[in-house]
Order: sequence, then structure tokens, then C-alpha cells
Amino acid sequence: MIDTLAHLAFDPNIVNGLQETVSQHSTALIENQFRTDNLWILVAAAMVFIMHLGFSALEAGFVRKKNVVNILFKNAMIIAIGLLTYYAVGFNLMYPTDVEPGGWFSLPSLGLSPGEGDMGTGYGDYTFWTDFIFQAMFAATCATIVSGAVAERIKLNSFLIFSGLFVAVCYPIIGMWKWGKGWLDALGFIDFAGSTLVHSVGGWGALAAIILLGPRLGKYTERGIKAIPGHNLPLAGIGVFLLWFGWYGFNGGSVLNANPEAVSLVFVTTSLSAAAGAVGAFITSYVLFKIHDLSMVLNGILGGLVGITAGADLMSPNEAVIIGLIAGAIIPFSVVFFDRLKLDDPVGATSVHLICGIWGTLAVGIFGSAAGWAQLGNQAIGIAAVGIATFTFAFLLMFLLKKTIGIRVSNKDEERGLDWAEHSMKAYE
Amino acid sequence: MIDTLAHLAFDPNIVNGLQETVSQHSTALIENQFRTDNLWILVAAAMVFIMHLGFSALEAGFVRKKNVVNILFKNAMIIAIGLLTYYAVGFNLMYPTDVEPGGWFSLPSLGLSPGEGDMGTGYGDYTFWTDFIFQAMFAATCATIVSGAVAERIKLNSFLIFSGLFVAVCYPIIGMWKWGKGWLDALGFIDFAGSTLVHSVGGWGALAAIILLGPRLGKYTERGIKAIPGHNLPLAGIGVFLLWFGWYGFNGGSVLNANPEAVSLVFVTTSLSAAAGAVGAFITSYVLFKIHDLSMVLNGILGGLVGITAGADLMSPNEAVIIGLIAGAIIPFSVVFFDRLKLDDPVGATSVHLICGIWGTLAVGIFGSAAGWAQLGNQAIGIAAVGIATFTFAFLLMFLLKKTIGIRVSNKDEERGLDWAEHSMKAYE
Amino acid sequence: MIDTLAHLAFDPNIVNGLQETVSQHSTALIENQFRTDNLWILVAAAMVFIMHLGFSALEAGFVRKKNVVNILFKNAMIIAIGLLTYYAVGFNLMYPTDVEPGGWFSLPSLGLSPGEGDMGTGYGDYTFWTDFIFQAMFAATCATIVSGAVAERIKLNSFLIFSGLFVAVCYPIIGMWKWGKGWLDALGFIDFAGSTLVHSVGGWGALAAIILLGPRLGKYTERGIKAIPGHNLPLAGIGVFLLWFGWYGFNGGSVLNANPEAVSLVFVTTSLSAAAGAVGAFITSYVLFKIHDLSMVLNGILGGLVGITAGADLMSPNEAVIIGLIAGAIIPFSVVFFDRLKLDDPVGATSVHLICGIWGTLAVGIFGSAAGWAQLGNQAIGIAAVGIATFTFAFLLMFLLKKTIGIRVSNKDEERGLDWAEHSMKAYE
Amino acid sequence: MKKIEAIIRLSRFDAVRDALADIDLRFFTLSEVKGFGLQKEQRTYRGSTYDPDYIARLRIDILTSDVRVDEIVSTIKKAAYTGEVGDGKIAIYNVDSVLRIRNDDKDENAI
Amino acid sequence: MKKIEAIIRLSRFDAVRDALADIDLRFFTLSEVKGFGLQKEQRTYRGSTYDPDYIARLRIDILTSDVRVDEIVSTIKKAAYTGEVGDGKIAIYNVDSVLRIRNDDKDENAI
Amino acid sequence: MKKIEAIIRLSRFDAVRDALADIDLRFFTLSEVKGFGLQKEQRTYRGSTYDPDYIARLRIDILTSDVRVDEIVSTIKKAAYTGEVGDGKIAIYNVDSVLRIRNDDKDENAI
Ligand SMILES: Nc1ncnc2c1ncn2[C@@H]1O[C@H](COP(=O)(O)OP(=O)(O)O)[C@@H](O)[C@H]1O
Ligand SMILES: Nc1ncnc2c1ncn2[C@@H]1O[C@H](COP(=O)(O)OP(=O)(O)O)[C@@H](O)[C@H]1O
Ligand SMILES: Nc1ncnc2c1ncn2[C@@H]1O[C@H](COP(=O)(O)OP(=O)(O)O)[C@@H](O)[C@H]1O
Repeated sequence: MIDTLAHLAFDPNIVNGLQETVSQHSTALIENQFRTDNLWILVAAAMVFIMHLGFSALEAGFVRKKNVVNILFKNAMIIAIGLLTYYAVGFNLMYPTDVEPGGWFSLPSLGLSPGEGDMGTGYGDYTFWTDFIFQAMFAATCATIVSGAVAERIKLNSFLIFSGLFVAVCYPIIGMWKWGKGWLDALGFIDFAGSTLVHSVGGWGALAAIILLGPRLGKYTERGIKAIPGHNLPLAGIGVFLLWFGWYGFNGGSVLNANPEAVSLVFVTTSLSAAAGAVGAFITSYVLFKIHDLSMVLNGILGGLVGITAGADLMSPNEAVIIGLIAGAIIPFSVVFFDRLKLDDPVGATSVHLICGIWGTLAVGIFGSAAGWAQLGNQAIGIAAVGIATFTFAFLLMFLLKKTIGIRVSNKDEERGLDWAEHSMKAYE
Repeated sequence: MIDTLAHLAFDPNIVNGLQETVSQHSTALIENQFRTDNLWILVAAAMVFIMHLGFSALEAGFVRKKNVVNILFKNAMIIAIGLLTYYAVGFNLMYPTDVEPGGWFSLPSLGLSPGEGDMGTGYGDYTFWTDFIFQAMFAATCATIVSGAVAERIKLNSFLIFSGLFVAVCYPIIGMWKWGKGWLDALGFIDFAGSTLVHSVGGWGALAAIILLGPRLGKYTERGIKAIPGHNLPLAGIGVFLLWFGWYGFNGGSVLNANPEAVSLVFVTTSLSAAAGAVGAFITSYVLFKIHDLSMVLNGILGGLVGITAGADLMSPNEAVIIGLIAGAIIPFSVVFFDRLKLDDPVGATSVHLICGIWGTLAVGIFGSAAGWAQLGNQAIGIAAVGIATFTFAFLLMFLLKKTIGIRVSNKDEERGLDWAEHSMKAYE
Repeated sequence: MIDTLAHLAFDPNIVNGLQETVSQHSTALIENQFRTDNLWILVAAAMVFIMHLGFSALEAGFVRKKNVVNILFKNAMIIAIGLLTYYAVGFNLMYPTDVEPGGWFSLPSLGLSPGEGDMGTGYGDYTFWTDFIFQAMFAATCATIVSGAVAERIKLNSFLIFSGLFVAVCYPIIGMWKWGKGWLDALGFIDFAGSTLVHSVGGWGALAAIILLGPRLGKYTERGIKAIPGHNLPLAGIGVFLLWFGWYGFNGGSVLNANPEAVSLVFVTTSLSAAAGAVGAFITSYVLFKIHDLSMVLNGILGGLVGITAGADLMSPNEAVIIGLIAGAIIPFSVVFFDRLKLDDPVGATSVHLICGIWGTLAVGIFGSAAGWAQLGNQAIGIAAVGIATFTFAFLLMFLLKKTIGIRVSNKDEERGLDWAEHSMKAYE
Repeated sequence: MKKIEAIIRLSRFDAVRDALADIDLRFFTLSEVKGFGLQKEQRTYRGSTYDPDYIARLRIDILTSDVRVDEIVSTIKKAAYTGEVGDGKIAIYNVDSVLRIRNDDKDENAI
Repeated sequence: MKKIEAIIRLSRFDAVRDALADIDLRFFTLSEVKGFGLQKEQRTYRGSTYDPDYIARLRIDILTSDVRVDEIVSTIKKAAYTGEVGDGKIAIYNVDSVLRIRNDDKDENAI
Repeated sequence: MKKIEAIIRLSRFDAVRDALADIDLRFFTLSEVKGFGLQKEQRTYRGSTYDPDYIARLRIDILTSDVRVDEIVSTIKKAAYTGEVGDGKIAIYNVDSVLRIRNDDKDENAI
């Protein structure tokens, strides 16, 4: 009997050893998943970076030849200033560590450094620095959105000051309301990747700016609205395709890990909404203008992308198609609408980012797994609160600049072109 | 004795617990690998998306200034239509669920939704939606190939109808023969990432279209063949580099998981074949024309990429170099050959995608681990079957369009340029 | 008692089975991590590939219209030749298998094939082919750097021969000193991703070449230095943004695995240094020239990127900002300095890659976790040794070419433009 | 008949076109030219300032009958005027004859 | 000697060049100009239709001896003709003298 | 007054401009034109060689007083000369009158 038992009685070290190995495996498994998740967010950050090239190309293509150097210069500086200010204060403003859920504002500390364990699995699905860089790439986009709308007439210095403060102060405080676990989050407001928090914020900033800035010379004449065609549509086309590409990082990365189910759904809804946006704009622009307007289809794609951004993870592909179609269809109407109001927006930033951003945010209350009257109400509250706050901030800041250093170049400089006036350079020889 | 045993006698719960943990680990390990594999296919899908920008830029660069808006418009719409139709019917046509191996055709159901477990490891190495989006990105490429060949003279509406049906019906049915486990697959035909199934399909469609469409005005005159140079070679160059980049997703993603050995080999064969394609075209174009023709080297790179696509996973790097060299060397001959036949192809799509696609598919029977007479025979059967089917489909469809709504713009519109005729826009101001 | 024990006496097979499963898990865990690491290096390689497009666009934008085809042709051929020669001899030269640590040179064997187990975890964190393709993408960059500096006047054939030998022989031998475990590595020289080994090597090659080549006609006249503006600044802008994007692969991939902590830190230091480079160049160029010079800001971004490359993994984000600021601030001075020396460098390659490469390498001895006098000394030795060797190689090779087939086109061809002289093509119609 | 050739500033073109339209002159031919004159613009590129010598200008060519010359010239003069160096020149030439390609109109009728 | 200045449609250029070659006139100078005239083209951009006022046209300048003027003018007239508004104009000027830079040919010899 | 119209090679422009500056002539108008003449350039594209017919050239227009014509013409002739086919032409026309837009200078004063 004892013998029988004896041969069963193996060394307990084996089991101890096994236990230890298995528990190491548990850690290793978590770390492997962490490694993959973290990698995805970094790759997504690089893809979001490409959106800045997309914006630059789009905006450069949609302005006149004489303002191309200026728009490139502004965009190169925005991404630089955006990254640096977000590093200095933005990230801390947006994600306060002394997290007080449901708050409105929290005083930031200056500069960033990861705390104990923040570079490992303890921080979440990615490291502290991954978190920062992914968010930082987002931050600069909202200033870039403004840059297109105010193109061809704003003073470089005023624009840089405006952008710097917009990115460093306004964007992160608003973002904190939702993504930093502030009051909008507590309310139940939903904005997956930023239809409102990024795109509408940019759009409201753009709206405030163009109201104060006024239209380009010769745009709204007694003889009616004069089109001022962009100088290089292939450049604009490249821009839109790159933005679409970058959006896979923007939306796909906003899953905040590499969850196969979630990320692949987001890729599909993003793709289908963009495609439907093209079709929507194709149809309405043809119906309205009897013409196949490339600039509208390009904006329609962007509209579809902005539209799906708030609910890319909540929508079925069918719903994504509907959201995109509507977003694309809105674009031509919206462009004409702003023109009627004599709000001059050379690249259509207000239509694409503001209007479709609002539409996308509302759509979360209408379609998808979160839909419902209560949700729609919350979405509306979020839209309104963000709109009022951002518009006010942007308007006051621009107004202050207008009354001090001035925001608009002289008529002569505008006629000559900002490339000459601000850079004494030419884009093309 | 008993005492001795006693200290060995640990709680069986420990082992039970271990067993449970270990079996959780087994699942977690599979899920981690799944996560990485799925991530790679999604990233690859985004890279394939960039190929659409590549095609747009290449084609825009190779046409005349007056047709640039039109080519951009077509390419933006193709990707939109391609994604939507592939979602509606294409994917179901290509990958029938009531899988009847060895079949020719299977009636599709409309729309897509993942079945039970299709978003997890049960589906394979990636989720259902990942599968769809990766395949959808492929689908639209074959229509884009046609768009280059028919540039500068086709009616926009006819082209959009043609492309829509080509992507929605022709491409997936042909694709099903091999990738949907149809009869070509059963036969033993090999086409790794689509030298035949994507590129030649596009090429045959292009050939049928340009036969029916006729050459551009002024291309083949009594005084001989007149070159009609592209208007912007930097744009074409950007396009080729972006296509090369995207091909890492196209071929690398076609491994269908992130297997390090397979994916890294595919990266190497793809790179070396593209490089050798440049050298092959450099040499032959110099020998033939005594000139360093950039457009030929750019097409040579694409030829090398198309050439390796069928066997990127089967070739040694040395063989990849040979395949690329030959593909590149073919290009200048092929371009001249089509010109002799008065088949006008502004971007060389037939040479790059059709001829090099055929070459690459045959090469699988000549080089690499699958080489052999039997395989060569199978490859030839596949090429012929796909060629006949696609050419017939495309020819009949184009013919129908020609007899009904017409496929060619008026001479006056062609002289004026499609940008004016179809869009009343200018690409450049 | 026995009974008590008996119920504990489970089947030892269970434990044996567990042991086996757990040991399979150990392997699987390693393989999963390997899969993720390998994937990242491959994605990084594709991103480094995009840098070639970045260089092509930047250089094409900075030359005159009449030399655009030529610069595109050269860049397309360089990447092809670079990949092929690195495959043939370069990789073996740089990473000798008969590893003799601390050596200077090792005779390479021809061609590559992975040894037993080299495609698996035995090789390291990635496969043999991944290793090769990532390194191969690096190799060609250094020749591309030269191409910009010698633009608009060098003979195509001489340039191709020079580049081929430079990439095949000079770059890998120098690289072996550090990355192939040669004497510089033994010394303690640090160069994370190649401020010296890639960028300065390219910069020294460029310097030797432009000394022998002389300036472009009409650049340094009796009436002073004449600016020869680039023909297309949007193209240059696209190039810089793409280079920045590719740099995430260049630096991030140089971690050589997907370690979340390391890769995310590298992303952050790279981003902040680039951003600070823009700001540095913005400020100094405004102070020096009273003008917002876009070309300087673009070069400043590149300077910041080159500067951080040597120590991207060692610096804190604060230090990265300082390194970038200084790098960017150097650029305008350096450009003026080379102009004073009548060394004509149309794209600023010497300033960006040579000067900022030196700065970045020195910075490792000044800032970051490795800083110290000893390290600074080692860095200086490395800079000097690489400088002397590369400059000598490049100078002798160019000198030989100059004395034999000639390196400079005729004045007439230069006036007419290389597009006409070497290609009989035009970039734009 | 006369031909009036006016070299004007880019920025004054809209004004000139509208002023001409007001005196019911809507037919002319425009070319983009480079003017070398007193006015200079300095540009900067990569640290070297350079003088591209020329300033982009527009040339308006108007074929007209002798009687309308003064009216047209004074209209252009007024609309193109800024008073700063670089406003440009107007030159008047004699024309032997003018034809309209579309029909058989000649000379005064063809204008 | 005379100078013939013909403003023609872009789309007729090949025909005109070939017709001129047929009467053995192969030397001329071409410029791209913008024509403001009766013919209008409306373009659309982002929902606003706009009239760019001008239509891109070509100007052919031919220096020729007095005796060839009629032949050349009628050749151009025929080749540039479509009958629709916008076919363009031909103007003829007197030339004082012509020189060839390459050698000492003057006037009739230099053409 | 006369108008001198010189068609020259692109590559000779710097020399001509400097030579004119040396005789203190700094005011002129430049246009980019396409010359069709004896000189031909063959270009290749995708295997077909083609003859773009034209060669890019520059046209220099100078308004000047009668007395300076010879000096200017011979200066241009010397500076634009290479001796190879394609050096270009110089034509001289009579000008009725010239005005400066900026002030009331007329004719000789306006040049
Ligand atoms: N003698 C001339 N011949 C031809 N064009 C001239 C002449 N003088 C001036 N121009 C043209 O008129 C433009 C304006 O002349 P400029 O001397 O700058 O100022 P302003 O007209 O006020 O005297 C010049 O850029 C040039 O195009
Ligand atoms: N009086 C004029 N002076 C200079 N150019 C003219 C004049 N009238 C017409 N043109 C040129 O001829 C072109 C054709 O003229 P238009 O009035 O459109 O048609 P048509 O020649 O059939 O009468 C115009 O675009 C313009 O370039
Ligand atoms: N009869 C002409 N009328 C107008 N321009 C002419 C005439 N003959 C020559 N040209 C211009 O002069 C340029 C040079 O002429 P070409 O015959 O090539 O050489 P060359 O001046 O040496 O005889 C041509 O390209 C054309 O622009």
C-alpha cells in the first residue's frame, strides 16, 4: 500500500516548480498581450502623424499658388508647437492624475515623467509614453483644422499664438471633460475617437476665427459669390487619401488596445463610412450643381470619416454606411450654407469637421448599440457644451489678438500673397 | 513513513488549480497569437489602402493636365464603390460559406454579418471583419488598374458602371475559383497574392476596354506613333513608391498571419524583385531606346512587384531577383508591343499588370519550391481560364455600354479635356 | 490514514501532462513574443522604405524644374541598387558571421541564406530575413543622402557607380565597426540608430563629392552668392513629413524588438526632437534673415531627427527637446557656412546629415544616461574615425571617376538641364 | 486701327478689366509677362537673399479703332494707377489690318 | 515685312501648324495667352459657379515678307476655323526690320 | 520710338540681361514663348520618340527711342550669339506713342 502510494509520491518540488513557472507564464502572457497592444497604439500614433501631412497637402492644394508656402509653414509649425505644448501642459490638463471624476478643470503640473510602474503593464494596455504620444498626435490635429479655414489672409504670428494656446489650453480642457473622466463622461456622453472632442473643437475654433477674420478679398462681391479655386487638386487628392489612411490609426488606435474584434469592426465601419461619404457627396453635388465636383467628393470622404468617428465602435457596418451617406450628402449643402452666410472657408473645414462632427456625435444617439432618446439628449448636451466653450474661448482669444497685434494681413499683402508678404518665397519656380 | 508521505501530500486543489490555470493559458496563448496575427492583417489592409493613393498618383502623373481632375475623381469613386459593393455582394461571392470545394460559382447572399464565434479564434487567425476589410482593399485595386488604361477618353458614367460591376461580380467570381476554394484551387493552381487573380484580372479588363474604346486622338497618326507624355512625373514617382510600400501589405498580408518566417521571406522576395525590376527595365530601355527613361524604370518596379506576387512565399531571394529582372526587362518590349498593335494605354497598365501578371504566375511553375512541368501546366490553365473569363466579361460589358449609353466622350470633349467636359474644373490654377 | 492519503494520490500522469503542457507554453510564449517583435521590425522596415520616397520628394522639390526627372531616376535606381548590393555583399560585410569582436574588416561571402534555425527564435527577436531587410532599407538611405547634395550637375553613370560602391562597400564596413561588433563597439562608442553610421556617413560622402564636383553654374558669382530656389516647395514639404513618419520606423525599429518601454520612449524622444528642431530653425532663421524661411524649418525638422538618432533610447524627453532645439538652430548657420565655403549643396544634405549627425553623436556624451567625459571622448573618436574613413573612401572613388569617365556634365547640358541631357524627358508638360 | 499694349500690375487687373467693361470694352488678350524695371522685389531662399530681377506682370493687348484709343488709354491709366514705382506702361502701335477668323469681317468690323 | 499675329483656339493649333507646314511655313513663335471675348466658359468649384472670364488661347507670331501675307492669312483662317464664336482674330503689323542673331542676315533674308 | 522684339535662347538670357545692363538698359518686358524653327529637339517617352516641335524661348520686348535702337540691337546680337542654329531673331517695329501709368510722362520720357 505504502509502496503503491510511494510511486505516486513524486517530489513536491516538481509541483512547486510548476506553480512558479505557471505563475511566470501568467505574467508573461499579460506582458505579451501588453506588447502587442502597445505596439498597435504606437503604430496608430505614427498613422495619426501622417494625417498632418494629409491636412497640409489638402490645405495647400485648396489655396491659391501665392499662399502655398505660408500654409505649409503653418502646418509644419503647428505640429511642432502642438507636440511641445502638449508635452509641457496639455497632457496633464487633459488627463489629471489627481483624478476627480466628473470635474471640469484641474490645474496641471508642468512637464511629464512616468511614475513608478507606468512604463509597464501596471499602467494599462500600453506604457505612459505610448499614451502621451498617441494623445499628442491627436492634439495637434484640431489646430490644423483651423489653419485651413483661416488660410490666405491670417497673420502668421497671430495664427501661431492662437494655435499654440488653442492646443495647449482649450483642446485639453474640453477633452478632459470626457476622456479625462470629467463631467461629460460622468453624464454618459459618448465620443469614441473625437467627432466632437477633436473635429468639432477644431471646427468651432475655425468658425470663431473666420467670423472675426472676414472673407478673402474678392470672395463675396456685389456681383455675387466668386469661387476662388484651389491651385492644385492632385495635392488635395493626395491629402484626402493620406487622411483616410491616417484615420485607421485615429479610429483604430482609439480602441486603445489591439482587441481583434473591436479594432477590426472599427476598420470596417471607418472604411464603409468614408466610402459612403464619397457616394453621398457625389450624388448631392450632382443633384445640386449638375456637375461632378471633385472637391466635394473629397470633402465627402472626410465628412464620412468625421461622421463615423464618434461611434466607430458602436455601429454595425450597415449603420456605418448610412452615417457616411448622410455625412457626405450634408457636405455640399453645408458648403453652400456657409457661403450664403459669407463665412469664407477655403478648404471647407467647418463643413467637414464642425457639421459632420456634430452629425456623427448625434448619430451615436440614433444608430448603434447605444442609441436612444436619453443618449441622444446626452449627445446634444455634449455638443452644446463643447460648442459654447470652444467657440467662446476661440472667439475671445482671436478678438484679443485682433485688438492687439491684429489678425489680418494688409490688403496689399493679401493681394500679393502671403508667400511674398510673410516669407518672401515662392512655392513654385 | 506516513509522515514522510504526509509532507508530500499537498492539497489536490493546487494541482486542480494549476490545471485550470494552465488550460486558461492555452487559450490565452492562442488568443495572443490571434491578436498579433489579426493586428498584422489590419495593418496590411491599411497598407493596401495606400496602394489606391499610389495608383491615383501614378495615373494622374501619366495623363495630360486637362484630364487630371477626372482621373482623381474616378479613383476616389472606385475605392468607394469597390468597398461598398464588395460589402454588399463581393465578399459573399468570393468566399461562399456553403463551401463546395472545386466549384465555379455560388449564389451570394446580400450583406455581411459575422456568425457565432466569427470574431474570435474560431474563425482562424483573424476576425471575420478583418478578413472582409483585407479582401475588400484588394478588390478595388483591379478596377483601379483599368482606370489608368482607359484614361483621357472614357465617359465617366460608363466607367463607373463598368467598374462597379467588374468589382462586384467579375473579380469575386474569378477569385472564388482559387481563393474561395473553387475549381482552380482543387486543380492545384498557385497564386499567392494575386499576380493572376488581381493583377491579370485588372489587366484583362483593361485590354478589353481599350480595344473597344480605341486610342486617344492623335496617338496613332499617319506620321507614326505620337508620344503623349504624362504631365507630372514627380506625381507618378510618388505613386510608384507608395505602391511599392503598399505591396508589403499586399504580399506580406497575404501570408494571412504574422508567421515570422513566412512574412519576412515575403518581404525580402518582394523587395528584391522590385529592385531587380528597376534594373531590368533600366537595362532594356537603355538598350532599346538609348535613353534613361524614367517612366520605364517606374513601370519596371511595378512589373517586378506584380511578377513576384504569385510566388512571393515560394521563391528564394535569388529566384526573386531573377523573376524581377525578367519582369522589368519585359516592360519596355511590352509597351512597344502594345503600341504597335495601336492599343493605347496611357499608363502601361496592360504591360505591368497583365503581362507581368502572366509572367509571375508562370514563374511559379519554373522557379521556387513548387516548380515542375505539372505545376507549369496548372499555372497555364489558370492563366488561360482567368483570361478568357475576365476578357469575355469585360468585353461584353463594355460592348453593351458602348451600344447603349456610349463609352467614349466626343472628340471635342476629348480635345478640351475631361476636366472641363465632365467636371468643369481645372486641376491647376 | 492511508485512506486520507489515498484521496490525495492522483494519477502522476496528470502532473506529467501538466509539465509537458507548461513546457510547451514556455516555448509558445517565447514564440508569441518573437512573432510580435518580428512583426514590428518588418513594419518598421516598410516605414524606413517610405523614407526613400521622402528623400526623393524632398530632393525633387529642392532642385530646378529642369533636373527633376534626373533626381527621381537616381533615387529610384539607388534604392534598387542598394537593396541588391546589400543582398549580394553588404549584409555579410556588415555583420560577419565569423564574428571576431573588435575587428575592422572581414571578407564577406557572396549572397545570403539563413542557417539552421535562423528563421526562428534561435536567431534572436526576429528572423534572419527580417534582420536583412531592415538593415537593407537603412543601407540605401546613405546613398540617397549623397544624391541630394550632388544634384543638378553630376553625370548619371558616375553617380550610379559611386552610389553602388558606396552602399556595397563603404557603408557596411563602417557599419561593421559598431553594429557588426567591431572595434568601435568594443571601444564603447554609442550610436543607437545611426546619427553617425548612417547620416554622417552619407554626409561625408556628400561633402567629398561636392568638393570634387564644384558648385552649380551661376551659384557663386562675382556679384555674390546667388540663391537657386527649389522649384516645388509642396513636394519638399511632403518629403519632410514622410521622412518624419519613416523615422518612427528608423529609430523605433532600431530598438530591435517591440519592447514597450523602449519603443515608446524612442517614439517620444524622436517626436519631440523633430518638433524642437522646427522651432530651433524657426527662431534662428528669423533672427539671421528676418524672414520665415520654410526651407529652413523643413531642414530644421530633419536636423532634429538626425540629432536624436544616436541617443533616442538614452535621452529623457526633456533632453530630446534640447538636442532637437540645438540641431534645428544649427541648420541655418550651417547652411550659410557651407555657402561661404562655396560648397554647393542644393538640398542642405551636409548641414542636415553631416553636421546634425555629428551633433547628435556628441550629444550622447553630453546628455542622457550614458553622458560623461569618457563617453564624449569615445563619441569623438567614433566621429573622427568614421569621418576620415568615409571621406577618404568617397573622395578617392569620386576622384578616380573624375579622372576616368568624368563626374560632371558639360556646361551646356547643365544649362539645358539634366532631364534633357540624360533622359530627353520633361518632368512637367 | 491701333493696338494698345498695356503692361500692368497683377493686382490691378480686376480693376482694369472692370473699368474697361464699364466703357463697354470686353474683348482683349492677356499674357503673363515678367517686367524688368525700376521696381525690385527681394526674395530669400536658404539664407541667400536674391533678386529675381523681374516682377510678374500682365500685358493687355487691345485691338481697336483709332477713335477709341484715347478713351481706352485713359481708362486703363486710371484703373491701373497706384502712384508707386512699377505701375507700368502703355504703348500704342499702328495696325495694318485685322480679320475675324469666324467670318469675313475685316478691320474695324473685326475688332 | 509684316508681322502676322493670330489668336487661335488651343484645339486648332495642330491643324494650323500642319496647314502652315503645307505651305512651307515652319518658322513662327507661339505664346500662351488668355482671351477675353464673346465666348465664355463657366466653371464650377465648391458649389459656386464662376466665370474665369478668359479662355486659354494661343498666339502665333509670324514674321514674313509682304508678298506672303495673304497666303499665310488665308491658310490660318481656314485651318483655325470652326464657325463658332471664339475662333479668334488675325492682326497684321508693319515691321521696320528683322535680324537673325546667328549671322548677319537682315530683313527678308532673316525671316 | 521703336519697339525691339528679340527672340532668344533660354540659356543666353543672363548674358543678354547683363550686357543690356552694361549699356544702362534695365527696363524691358520678358515673355516665355515657344519657338518653331530650324532647330529641333527630339524627346523620348515610353519608347516613342517624339518631336515637341517647339523649343522654349524667351522674348524680350524693349520700348526705346529711335537713336538707341542700333546700340541695343547690336548688344543683344552679341550677347545672344552662339553661332548654332536656333539663336533667334530680332524684329523692330514703329511705336506711335508710349505712356507711363504712374505719372503723365509721354513718349520719350516714358521709356
Ligand atoms: N523701355 C521699356 N520697354 C519695355 N518694357 C518696359 C520698359 N520700361 C518699363 N517697362 C515695363 O514696365 C514695367 C514697369 O516699369 P517700372 O520702371 O518698374 O515702373 P514705372 O512704370 O512706374 O516707371 C516694367 O516691369 C516693364 O515690364
Ligand atoms: N479687340 C480685341 N483685341 C485683342 N484681342 C481680341 C480682341 N477681340 C478678340 N480678341 C481675342 O480673340 C479671341 C476670340 O474672340 P471672340 O470675341 O471670343 O470670338 P470671335 O473671334 O469669334 O469673334 C478673344 O478671346 C481674344 O483673345
Ligand atoms: N518667321 C518667323 N516668325 C516668327 N518667329 C520666327 C521666325 N523665324 C524664326 N523665328 C523664331 O526664332 C527662333 C529661332 O529660329 P531658328 O530658325 O530655329 O534658328 P535661327 O534663328 O538660327 O535661324 C524660332 O524658334 C522662332 O521662335
